Amino acid sequence: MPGLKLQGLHKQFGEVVALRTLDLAVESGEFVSLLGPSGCGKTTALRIVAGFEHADEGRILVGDKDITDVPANRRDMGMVFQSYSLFPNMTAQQNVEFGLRIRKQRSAERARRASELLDLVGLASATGRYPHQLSGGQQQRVALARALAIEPSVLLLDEPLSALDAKVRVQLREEIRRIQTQLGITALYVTHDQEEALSVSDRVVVLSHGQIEQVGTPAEIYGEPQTVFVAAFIGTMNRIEATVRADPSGAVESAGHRLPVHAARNWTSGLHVLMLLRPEVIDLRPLQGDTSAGGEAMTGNVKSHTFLGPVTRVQVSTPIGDLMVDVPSVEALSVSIGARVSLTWDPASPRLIELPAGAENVVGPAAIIAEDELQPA
Amino acid sequence: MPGLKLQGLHKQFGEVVALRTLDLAVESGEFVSLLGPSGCGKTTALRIVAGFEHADEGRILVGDKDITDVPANRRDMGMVFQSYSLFPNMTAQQNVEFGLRIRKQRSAERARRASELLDLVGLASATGRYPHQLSGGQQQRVALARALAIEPSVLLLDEPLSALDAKVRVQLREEIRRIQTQLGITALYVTHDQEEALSVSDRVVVLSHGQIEQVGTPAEIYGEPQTVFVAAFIGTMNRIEATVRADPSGAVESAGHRLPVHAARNWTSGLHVLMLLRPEVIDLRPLQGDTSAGGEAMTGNVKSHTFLGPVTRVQVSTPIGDLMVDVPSVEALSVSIGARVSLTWDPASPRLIELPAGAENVVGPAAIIAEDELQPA
Amino acid sequence: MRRPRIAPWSAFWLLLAVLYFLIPMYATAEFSLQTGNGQYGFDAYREILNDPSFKSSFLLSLRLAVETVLVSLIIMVPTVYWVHLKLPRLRRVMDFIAILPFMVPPITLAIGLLRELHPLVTVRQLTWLLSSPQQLILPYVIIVMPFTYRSLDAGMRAIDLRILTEAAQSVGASWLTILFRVILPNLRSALLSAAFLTITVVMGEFTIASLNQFQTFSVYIQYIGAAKANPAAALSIISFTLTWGLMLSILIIGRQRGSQQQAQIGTTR
Amino acid sequence: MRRPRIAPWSAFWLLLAVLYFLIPMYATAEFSLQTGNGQYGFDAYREILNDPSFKSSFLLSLRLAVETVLVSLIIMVPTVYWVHLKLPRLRRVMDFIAILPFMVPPITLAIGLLRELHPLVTVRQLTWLLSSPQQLILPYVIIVMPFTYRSLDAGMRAIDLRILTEAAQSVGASWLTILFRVILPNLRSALLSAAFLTITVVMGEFTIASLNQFQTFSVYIQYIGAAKANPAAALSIISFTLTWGLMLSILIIGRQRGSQQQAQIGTTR
Repeated sequence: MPGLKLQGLHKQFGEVVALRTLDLAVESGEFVSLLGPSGCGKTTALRIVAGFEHADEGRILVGDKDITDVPANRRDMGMVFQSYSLFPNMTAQQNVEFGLRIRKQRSAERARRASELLDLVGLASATGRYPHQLSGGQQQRVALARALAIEPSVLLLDEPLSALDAKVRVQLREEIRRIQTQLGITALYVTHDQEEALSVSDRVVVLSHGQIEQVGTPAEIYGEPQTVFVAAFIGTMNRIEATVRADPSGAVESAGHRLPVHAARNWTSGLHVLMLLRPEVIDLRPLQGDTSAGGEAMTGNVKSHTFLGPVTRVQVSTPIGDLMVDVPSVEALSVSIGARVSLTWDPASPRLIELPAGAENVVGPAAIIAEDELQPA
Repeated sequence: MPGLKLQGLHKQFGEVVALRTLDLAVESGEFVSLLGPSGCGKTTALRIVAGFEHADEGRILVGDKDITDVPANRRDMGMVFQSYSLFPNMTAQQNVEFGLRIRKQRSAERARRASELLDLVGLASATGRYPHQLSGGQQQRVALARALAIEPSVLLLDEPLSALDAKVRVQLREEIRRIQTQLGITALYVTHDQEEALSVSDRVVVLSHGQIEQVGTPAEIYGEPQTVFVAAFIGTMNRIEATVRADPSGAVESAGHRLPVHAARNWTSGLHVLMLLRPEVIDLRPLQGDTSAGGEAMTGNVKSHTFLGPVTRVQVSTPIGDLMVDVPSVEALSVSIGARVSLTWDPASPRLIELPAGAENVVGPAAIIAEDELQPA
Repeated sequence: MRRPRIAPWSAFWLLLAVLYFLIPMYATAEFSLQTGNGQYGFDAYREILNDPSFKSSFLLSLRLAVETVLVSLIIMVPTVYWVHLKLPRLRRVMDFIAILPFMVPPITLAIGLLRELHPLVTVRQLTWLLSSPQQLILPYVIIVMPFTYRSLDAGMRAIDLRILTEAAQSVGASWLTILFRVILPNLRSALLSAAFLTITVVMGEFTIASLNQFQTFSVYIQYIGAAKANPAAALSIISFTLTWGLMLSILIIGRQRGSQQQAQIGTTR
Repeated sequence: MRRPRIAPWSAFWLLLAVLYFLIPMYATAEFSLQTGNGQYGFDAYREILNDPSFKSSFLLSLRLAVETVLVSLIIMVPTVYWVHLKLPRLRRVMDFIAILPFMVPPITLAIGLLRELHPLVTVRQLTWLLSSPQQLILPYVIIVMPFTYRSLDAGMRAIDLRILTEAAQSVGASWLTILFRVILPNLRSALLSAAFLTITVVMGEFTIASLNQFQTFSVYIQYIGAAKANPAAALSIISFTLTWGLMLSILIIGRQRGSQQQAQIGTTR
């Protein structure tokens, strides 16, 4: 299986820049996701790879072969679309066979291959059904089988799960990953759903405004966000504006409080930074009576609870701002609203990102509303 | 604020029974969610409450008032729809004022109220914009303001977030909850997304095939599922077929293994049951060398990892079947695929559900595919 | 390597279509200006514009057209709205009924024959109708039904009729309020296109009017066309110019709405 | 308390529409069977069916209709497909061009006049065309363009044209394969409706044919209508019956597809 290389892809629709010199190399057999909000250019990138759009500048290579100017129907890319894309006039089997028929394979050979693939996607029993007789999840399975039937060099998936119910979505994403691993096919997956991207990918590419924000394994993207955007977009993140303190053991200062952060050791004292802290790494303990917390803990009052199943998200108002803390749901029962609690964390957990001087509104809901407002652009 | 009562609602579309004698009482000021897969009848129930459909049988009461035969436009219910429902020919402000205009309020009064409500939903700056100039999230905010403007007795929400991006969805659901609490309005919320239902509701009603499976607080629904359906639908659940053992400390037997379960104390020995175990309550520990686990632990081999952000889901193949275990992502790095691990759990954690004699296929992927296949019905 | 937005060969189609209308137009215009002996002049136009039948027949057709628009919209708007809202299963039946009037020749003949069958019309009060040109409105409403129906149907498909109706109901609007304040404003371009098509069809309808011996504009054109060649060409140009204004206005209004809708569509990418 | 599926007053509209066609039909049929003196018989029918002009004019019109269908589909299908796929911005322009032919009276006159302007046609080879009835196909293709365009446009809107095309491309299909194996099979009912409308319009077209002095079916009907009252009524009934078969077939085929689509729509609830 060859790999896939995108070199300096640039694409503009009228005034709007959809992609800004995008470079990306997908290794042979690798599963890479393009992740970002609507309008970040992820779908445009995929469509350029598929040959449905033409980049204004840049090259696309499959293995060593430059396919930039090859028309879409000669690219040998399997594609699964966001909306249901089965041919309504053909049965599931005929849909899967369609690509083979174009390749002039013999009927028996085609039928064998189609049933093999429908088997692979768990739909051996649906060969004779028409698309309208299949559920959404089943249609996408058939679409996957159709894309795989032509033994594509690269598998492209454009939000294949976004039209499906949550439960089916989780199940199907696992199967897509299983099949991709089994066949060892190179895959490029587009999604706006970060959990989806993190759970199925070898590497995740976070895009914003047509540019790459960060490329890394799911654990890197989640654990070590490199930009303010990634920190805000991936998972839930407490973002605290702070200043690096001159402190050999590593610490920052926020709203007059000293916060121990190992990562601060390598930063210049006085630097304006954003301290990033995942809700699940904060330890929450109720304070008995009116004792104030000793040592390096933050104290605060519980503002609200949100039950999320395994964990309950507790919002605590502290001198350095509201902090989200994830507490196992069984323990959360003992923390009532208004209660005084202490918050501690391993000084090795927080990450720091340098803030440009004068940066504002990078923290808090305003930053998220800004994303929402980007949509109509 | 009055409460809402549904009494014996029954609705059939041709041959298909959408609702089967549904009874439900929503307390004044309560936030209740109807949760279930597509086709479970949740939207039909909401539309009957709104007056857009008529039940074949049954009554609807707001407070003490029977509104079963009141037309939709006299019911005083605010409704927020799944798809964008703003009037395209009116600005955000005119949309919000529309209901007040019908109530013949004076212009100044209307404008005051509209700006108050647009403020409440965080869109004070968008009053003069037309729907097509707003993002999806903003349109739903305006729709919420429009529904609230008429000071409805009950607020109905029909999957208001399903067309939005993940990030906006989380943010808006929290705001809906905040506004609902602030106004103390009775709310009925329809969704197919269990996380959404669990996180915003006072109580959740799980529906399947037009019937109530379980009603309870989010913690009850998540922690103590009463039926096989709820156990499969809400969150991720390990489901193990077992037989109750005669054991004073409580235990069941599966595939020849004794599994300690406190809940089994109250069950008749020999009963065929489904043991339910959440992935996050299982403790996973690598086994050093070839030592086998002592005492009451299960041993198995790691089959796969799925990175989910805060936790990594590890699939372990054991003698009693494949078990899902959620491990904090930092710890998961030390568990490689193929490694031998021991699994333990607090005997107080597992729940039991009695299985009807001869029940099959309630465990494993087959059960979930069946749900998927229900969709086109 | 920026590519042009419009592929060259689609511009070709556009050009072909325009040429296809412009060449006959040019030929007609050229012919209308001939005064014999290779000379050019406005004689033909003067002759037409001075003919009292021109003005009277044009005004009669225009009045019939406007009345037909009103009657057909009053009948069709609530019907199509109701079918869309409550009886989507009936849409196919409506599609069928809406093409019935295309079987015009036999049916119109039949309606023409109705005049011969006066005795069948037992309701005496109807006789005034049967002798006035207003009787044409009834067959005209039927003839334009396909256009009215299709315009309204397309317009209602483009907006989410059910959701808008229910949203208006939920805040307390009555049916009349919904129709006039929510539905009609969002059907503006569909209504305009229905009205416009109706006007052009009625202005051009010849068979029924001539069988019933009313001097409508098209009957007048036909008469001139058979009798006088150059004035007929001039008349072509005049009537073309008259309808053109209407055309442009609808296009401009339609485009305003169109750009709004495109902005909306743009957000889905 | 189960409610009936179809509201009574929508059945009223249906009834009204049917009555509106049935009463004239009945009156025409009744009249066609009169043989004078209050007697009834098939004399009128016999007279029509024995007239050789009936058969020749009907076959001429039918041939022209079928040829018009072929030419207009060959021109319009790729054009509309391309506009939908690649130039959605041009859709409004197409909508505009598609209503141009409704300005039929002046334009057709103009085309009729083209005959007077033979000298303008410098390409000698075209003269055979100008003297054969085939010359009617060109204006007919234009006249039916609105119907063809609207049918195809609606059909292509109903399927997700772009996704189907791209899905076919991604597995290696060429443009021809996509058109014939993916797009056309899913446009079956749109194609049928375009063909059907074209046939009925061409069968009924009178103005152009009569100005060019060809003896088409509608010209024959008009002639009979002016000359002989009872046979005209009989002819109405005959031509109505002839088109009816075609109508029903399209309705039945359309309904088959419709029920499939409804099944699909049903899943969205």
